[in-house]
Amino acid sequence: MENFINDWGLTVTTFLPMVGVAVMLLIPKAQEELHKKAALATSLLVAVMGILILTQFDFDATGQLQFAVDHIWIDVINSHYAMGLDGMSLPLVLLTMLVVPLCIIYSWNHFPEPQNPKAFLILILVLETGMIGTFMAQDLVLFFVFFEVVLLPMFFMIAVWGGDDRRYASLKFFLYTLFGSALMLVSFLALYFLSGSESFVLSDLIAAVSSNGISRTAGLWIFAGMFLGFGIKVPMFPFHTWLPDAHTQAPTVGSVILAAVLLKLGTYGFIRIAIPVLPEAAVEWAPWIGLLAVIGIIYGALGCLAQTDMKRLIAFSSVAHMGFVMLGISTLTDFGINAAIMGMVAHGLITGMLFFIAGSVKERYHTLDINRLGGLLIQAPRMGWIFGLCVMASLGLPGLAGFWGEFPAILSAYNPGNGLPVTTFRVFMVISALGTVLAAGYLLWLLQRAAFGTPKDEFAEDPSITDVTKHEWISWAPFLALIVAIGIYPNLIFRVTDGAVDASLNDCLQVNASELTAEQAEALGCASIYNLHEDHEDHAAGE
Amino acid sequence: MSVYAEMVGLDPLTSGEVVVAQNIAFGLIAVIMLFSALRMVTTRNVVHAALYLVIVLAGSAAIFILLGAEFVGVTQVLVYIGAIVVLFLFGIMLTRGALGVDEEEKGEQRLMSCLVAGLLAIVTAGALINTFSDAELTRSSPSTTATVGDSIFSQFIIPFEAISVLLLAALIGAIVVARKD
Amino acid sequence: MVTELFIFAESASQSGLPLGITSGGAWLLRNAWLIPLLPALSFLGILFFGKRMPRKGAELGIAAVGIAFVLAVLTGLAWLDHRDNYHGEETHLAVAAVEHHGEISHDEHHDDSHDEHAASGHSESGHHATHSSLAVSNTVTWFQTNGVDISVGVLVDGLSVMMLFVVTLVSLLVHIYSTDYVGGDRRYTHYFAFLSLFSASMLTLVISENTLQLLVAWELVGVCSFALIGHWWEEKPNSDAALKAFLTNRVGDMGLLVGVTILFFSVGSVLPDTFGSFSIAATNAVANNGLLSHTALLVAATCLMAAVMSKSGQFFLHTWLPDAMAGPTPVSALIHAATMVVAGVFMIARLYGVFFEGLSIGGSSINLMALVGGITTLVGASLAFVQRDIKKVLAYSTISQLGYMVLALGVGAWTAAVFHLFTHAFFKACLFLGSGSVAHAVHSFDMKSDMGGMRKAMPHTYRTFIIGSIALAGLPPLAGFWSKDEILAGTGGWGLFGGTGGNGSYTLMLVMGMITAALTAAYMTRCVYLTFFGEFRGHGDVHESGPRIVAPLWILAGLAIVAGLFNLPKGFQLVPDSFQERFGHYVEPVAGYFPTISHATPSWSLAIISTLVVIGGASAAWWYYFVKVEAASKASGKSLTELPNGPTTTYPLAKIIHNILDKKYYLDHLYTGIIAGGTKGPLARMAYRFNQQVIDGTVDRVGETAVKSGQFVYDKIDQLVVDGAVNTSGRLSSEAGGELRKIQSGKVQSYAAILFAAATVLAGILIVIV
Amino acid sequence: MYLNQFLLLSAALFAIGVYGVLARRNGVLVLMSIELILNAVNINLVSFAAFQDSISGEVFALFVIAVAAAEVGVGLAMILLLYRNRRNIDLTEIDLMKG
Repeated sequence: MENFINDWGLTVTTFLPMVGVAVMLLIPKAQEELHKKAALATSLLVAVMGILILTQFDFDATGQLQFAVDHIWIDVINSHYAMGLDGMSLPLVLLTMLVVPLCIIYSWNHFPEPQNPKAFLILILVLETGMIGTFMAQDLVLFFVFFEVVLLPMFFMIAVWGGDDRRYASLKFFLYTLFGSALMLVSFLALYFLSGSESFVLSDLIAAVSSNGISRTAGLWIFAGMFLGFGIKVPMFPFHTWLPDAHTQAPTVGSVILAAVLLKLGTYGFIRIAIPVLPEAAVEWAPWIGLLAVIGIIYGALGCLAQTDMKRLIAFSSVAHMGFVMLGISTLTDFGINAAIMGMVAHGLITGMLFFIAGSVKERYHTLDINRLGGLLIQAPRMGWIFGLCVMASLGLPGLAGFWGEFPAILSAYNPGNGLPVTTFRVFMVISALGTVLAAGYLLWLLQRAAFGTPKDEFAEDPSITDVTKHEWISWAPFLALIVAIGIYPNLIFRVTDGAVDASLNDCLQVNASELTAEQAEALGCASIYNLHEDHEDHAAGE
Repeated sequence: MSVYAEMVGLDPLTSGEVVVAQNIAFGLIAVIMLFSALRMVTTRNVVHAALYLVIVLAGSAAIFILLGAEFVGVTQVLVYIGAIVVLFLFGIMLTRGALGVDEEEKGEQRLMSCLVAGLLAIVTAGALINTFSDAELTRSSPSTTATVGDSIFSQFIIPFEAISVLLLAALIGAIVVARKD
Repeated sequence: MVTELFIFAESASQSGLPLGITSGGAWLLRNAWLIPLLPALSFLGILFFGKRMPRKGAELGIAAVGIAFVLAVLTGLAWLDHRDNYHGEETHLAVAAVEHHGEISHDEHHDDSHDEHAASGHSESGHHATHSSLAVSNTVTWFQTNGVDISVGVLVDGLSVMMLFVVTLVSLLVHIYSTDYVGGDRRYTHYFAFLSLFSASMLTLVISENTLQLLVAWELVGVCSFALIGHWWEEKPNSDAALKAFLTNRVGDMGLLVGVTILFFSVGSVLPDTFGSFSIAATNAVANNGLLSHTALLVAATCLMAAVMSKSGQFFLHTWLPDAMAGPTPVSALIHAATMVVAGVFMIARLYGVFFEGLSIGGSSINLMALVGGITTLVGASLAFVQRDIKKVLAYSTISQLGYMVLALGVGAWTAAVFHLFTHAFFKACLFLGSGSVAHAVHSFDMKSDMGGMRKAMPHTYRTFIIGSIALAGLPPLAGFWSKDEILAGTGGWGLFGGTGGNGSYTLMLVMGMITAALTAAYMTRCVYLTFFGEFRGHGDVHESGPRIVAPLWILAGLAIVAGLFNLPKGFQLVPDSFQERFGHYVEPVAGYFPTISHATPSWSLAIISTLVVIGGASAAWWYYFVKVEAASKASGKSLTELPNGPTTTYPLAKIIHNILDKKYYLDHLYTGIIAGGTKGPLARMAYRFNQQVIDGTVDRVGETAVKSGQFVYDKIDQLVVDGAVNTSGRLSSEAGGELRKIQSGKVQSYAAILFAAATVLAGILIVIV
Repeated sequence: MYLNQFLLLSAALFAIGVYGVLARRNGVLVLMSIELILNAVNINLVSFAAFQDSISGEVFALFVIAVAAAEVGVGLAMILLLYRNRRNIDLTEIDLMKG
């Protein structure tokens, strides 16, 4: 068993959903129950695989790739089938494995129009393969393939099962992401050719870049390409406009998967690929990433304040929250990136949960217009309290998961990584702290309008408005439990990620900026970062 | 121009004259090919276009021989000029009158196509000039039909089989599609 | 370019910074975390099983808080013993001086065993000289990131033990009181669940070992406050008030986030092998020893002050507190009078090293904290005059008293401030619960229209309310007198008969304190008159409340009488030495994490003068209400609210001049027209208007502006510019060939053209990059 | 001889072929242009074969010729079908894929 998991675990986990898809293709469309069971069984099997992997995972070596497989895949371009799992990807993989079966359970009895569970569930399973594969891939070509695999099912999910304006939204989503990934691919190729790497495997590329070097200009351009590719997915201001439309139009389950996992592909790309491979370009770009992140935080919050649609509001809040994640990443510190991963998991759980609730509210009230809602706590008290809990978690209340993504990110911005302008980041810190106030503002406002007060007349006597149903309980309970558990004991995540983040960060970024001397910088091979730091010295000296 | 070189008993690599001769030949063939190709895509008469195509194809057969790939050159003549162009002519005959002799090209479409093709040419040319600006052809000897045959039936046997199946499938497909019923 | 002291803990027994804490001590002290754990468990219990319990979960909450109270008392006793008799090993902090941009010089200095300890910033000492006043600290790792252990644990010293006692006691009494007061409420169970959660959070806050834990608990009490203020969320004003409270607090929390962050990294910069530390003891010790730059401390202290201003209702972030009275009265007593609102004061007291150094409390004659406290205390007291709502009177009074505490901390009178916190908790809780008792009987909080003459119908409430009022006003020998007097002495501004010493001469603060003392006495007199004297103006039959309400009132009233005796001033000749300054002895730390402050000496002259001031204020109000208004009311045969010359009438200048000529008693005018009327009329009104319109208005305006700018950003920028740019680019590209649809013309050739063009462009980009 | 002269010739033919594919409305002509493109590819393949002194390029050229033949067969069949059905082989009129 142990050997099996070691050698085949990741491959089986990744492609198990495809096996499920194959089985479902053979089942006639009319047998809906069977389809649901097959899809659920598949996703649960994947989750079981995840648990088996978890039991075999060596938590003392989170910094190393475990269960790694590395076979030659496409010989001509030196691309490998390289998969591996470390502390950075483990939380996100597990999150994916959790979200998918719960989504299937949630949609059990209410598939969005035009029904057709077979196609819908097949898309979800294909999505799962893509998402898990992206988090596990260690080869850039493989990563790109999985990254793109995710795109199509989501496009169809929005375009077929979406709301009234689904064509526009799905096309926007598709074009935006495709544009980004095209640039990303070009960057990958350029990186491969310019670094003279032996293969597309990540570790080879990192080694090649650090030993052969790469010209500053080329590094900047390549990073810019990746930045666009990942940044659109995140989404960072100003590439975020696809998000509110996609979220608003997508079916509930689509929104949940989009928020919980898909957005993380972008941030994951930053910490897995862009920063480790090109640390020096990252240092030069980081202030700009930080700036966009902070703008995103404030801008997302302001956008939220202007919304009247609940789902759109939650979508805008994603922009703000992912801003915190990106702020953490842009500090290029172990601390900040840990915070970012925590933020990703927390945002996945919390915003996913909020979209679930929005979906359930829509199902009961047939509207998400905040002005028409009200008194949810009276008509569906349990749902109201769950909503309240999620709102609190989302605004970063300590003791719930959201706080551990926000606060450490703010904290890390006080002392950004080596070579970054300290004063600038401290300004970012203060502004992002302001963002927490605004977050409380729009979220509580939403809570007040939707949950407090008394129900509006049009819904007061509506018998279809019921409290949380059994399927909803089953699919929500794990989310809620995790939100609380991570909030109380954040080490659940930090313990896993810390080693991996430490290992992935270039040594140059690890040393305290103010303590690096020219000789040390030379010895570590990071003279350029040191020089950058020298430029910023004036700022730092003022502190 | 290995056939020529062998005929006159010269070593193609050492003889400066041969190289000069080859270059002159290449220049002539290239000019003719480019002119014919341009005419082919611009002429209004479809039959003329097909004939221009014949010239281009023949030119490229000559280029192949110039490059020492005799078998490919011969195959080119046999298959393209012998079979494909005839097929085209039949096609033209059968569909004649659909657009008449002429077709009115839309200026807008032509402009766009020009832009794309021009851009493509510039990018490709730029890349080529950048990359292979001083690569010389140093073929030691022309390839023989025997080596080509060996290679096809040993190293490339599977692609060969695949091509065979493809041809069969295309044959049947063409019949199915074009059948009258 | 700061080169700090070079202190290396090569062998920890020899050097390092003494922190004043120990990991030893009595079991109860080391395990004080059990106290917050109990209400936390009861929160879960009530949440999941409360509705199925016979008493709807109230019994679980009371049991948990009751046991917690017993534990707190036992812990307190253990501390008394520990404080005098414990001689254990003191923890030392290894500090490395880091030269800015210098080499990481400590690398070669330590051996492996030290590294292990240094990772957490501490190193256990060997046999260092024992100290007799060591706080007990016990921590476990919470999480680690970047090799830094973030711990969670307890820091038990006199301050936290005192807070444990106060919180558990008031919480227990409020629990009992609530079973009657909110009995039959539709969210009875939720109410008790949140009371439990609040107790747990507040208790966690007071034993916090580090600033992060403090921050977590700080926000949690905030959210409990939010939930309890909005307890009756069906009515919009209630949920509005809850929102306002939460948001105002969030503004302050921003300061807390930033302040904690600054301290974390500042402390980290002087510790070897780690880049940050949240530890409160370490932060204070490092600050006390001058290892941190003054700028960093000043900025951190200022940021933290913002948090204090919001949480503890200091001017100008205080406006949420009166609104918060929308919650149930017991909640107001527990959260918005006795415990949560003093969290800010507690935090200052906890991180006093930072504030003392950062704001230069020891040296200057005026500083931010003292000024904020002073203004708040005046603003609160003056506003309390014009309220009709009895709870709002008490709310403004709370603001004023909190200002008193902050003022005291600002002038360096640490013990006095903490002692005032202690006494205030009892008498203010007593007053709030008393007002709740009255309101429970008349179903209203409006003093003018629904109360009056309640002393006959509600004798117990009346007596306890009077006791609480006297204690609040600060008349000897009740609790408020002693603590207030200490604060006034602590300002050091008293120059007669040798003065009082202290940390500087804060004369301005003394004056502010004096004025507030007079005002406090006056508005409480008004409040007592309107509530308990005169004719009953409400409706229905009024009865005394039940035993579950009266018993807590008497307990608190009893404490309001005797609490002051815990800290009789030094040199108070009427009692033996061993009874003097007991509170200060046990509560004030004498340890590495506490700054060296100079103590004021009590002054008989000051005490007498301040008492006279209080009596003056009280009698002025007494004269106006009990004599003037009463007579006028009797003469006209009308009730108080209908009097033409009622307390709500303003007194413009012309009218006053006319009155001086017309009326015979100059004193009359002095009291009514100028002192009472002037304060109560234009001045208070102006202050209130300022409060309501300028400050509150600003808050509203800011909110409105935020929404408007949000609207603007969304409509104009997001939808038009950013989104528009995207849409326009699509439109532009299509306009070359017609419309956007034309790209999807279905024509193979256009598709092919796009394909080729795209491939070419991408190839071109690739070529250019490579 | 330089490698580039062949490659450039091939590139030019390729571009001309692309122009033909994009600009011409006659289906047969489009097919012929595609042949041009394939031919350019062949020249490329054979040139590299000569450059690297390997046989693979030539073999591939042969394969391409075979595929081209198949493609023309099917393509012409489709055009005939179109012609029969619509009496017209103007590709610009065929927009069944219009979105």
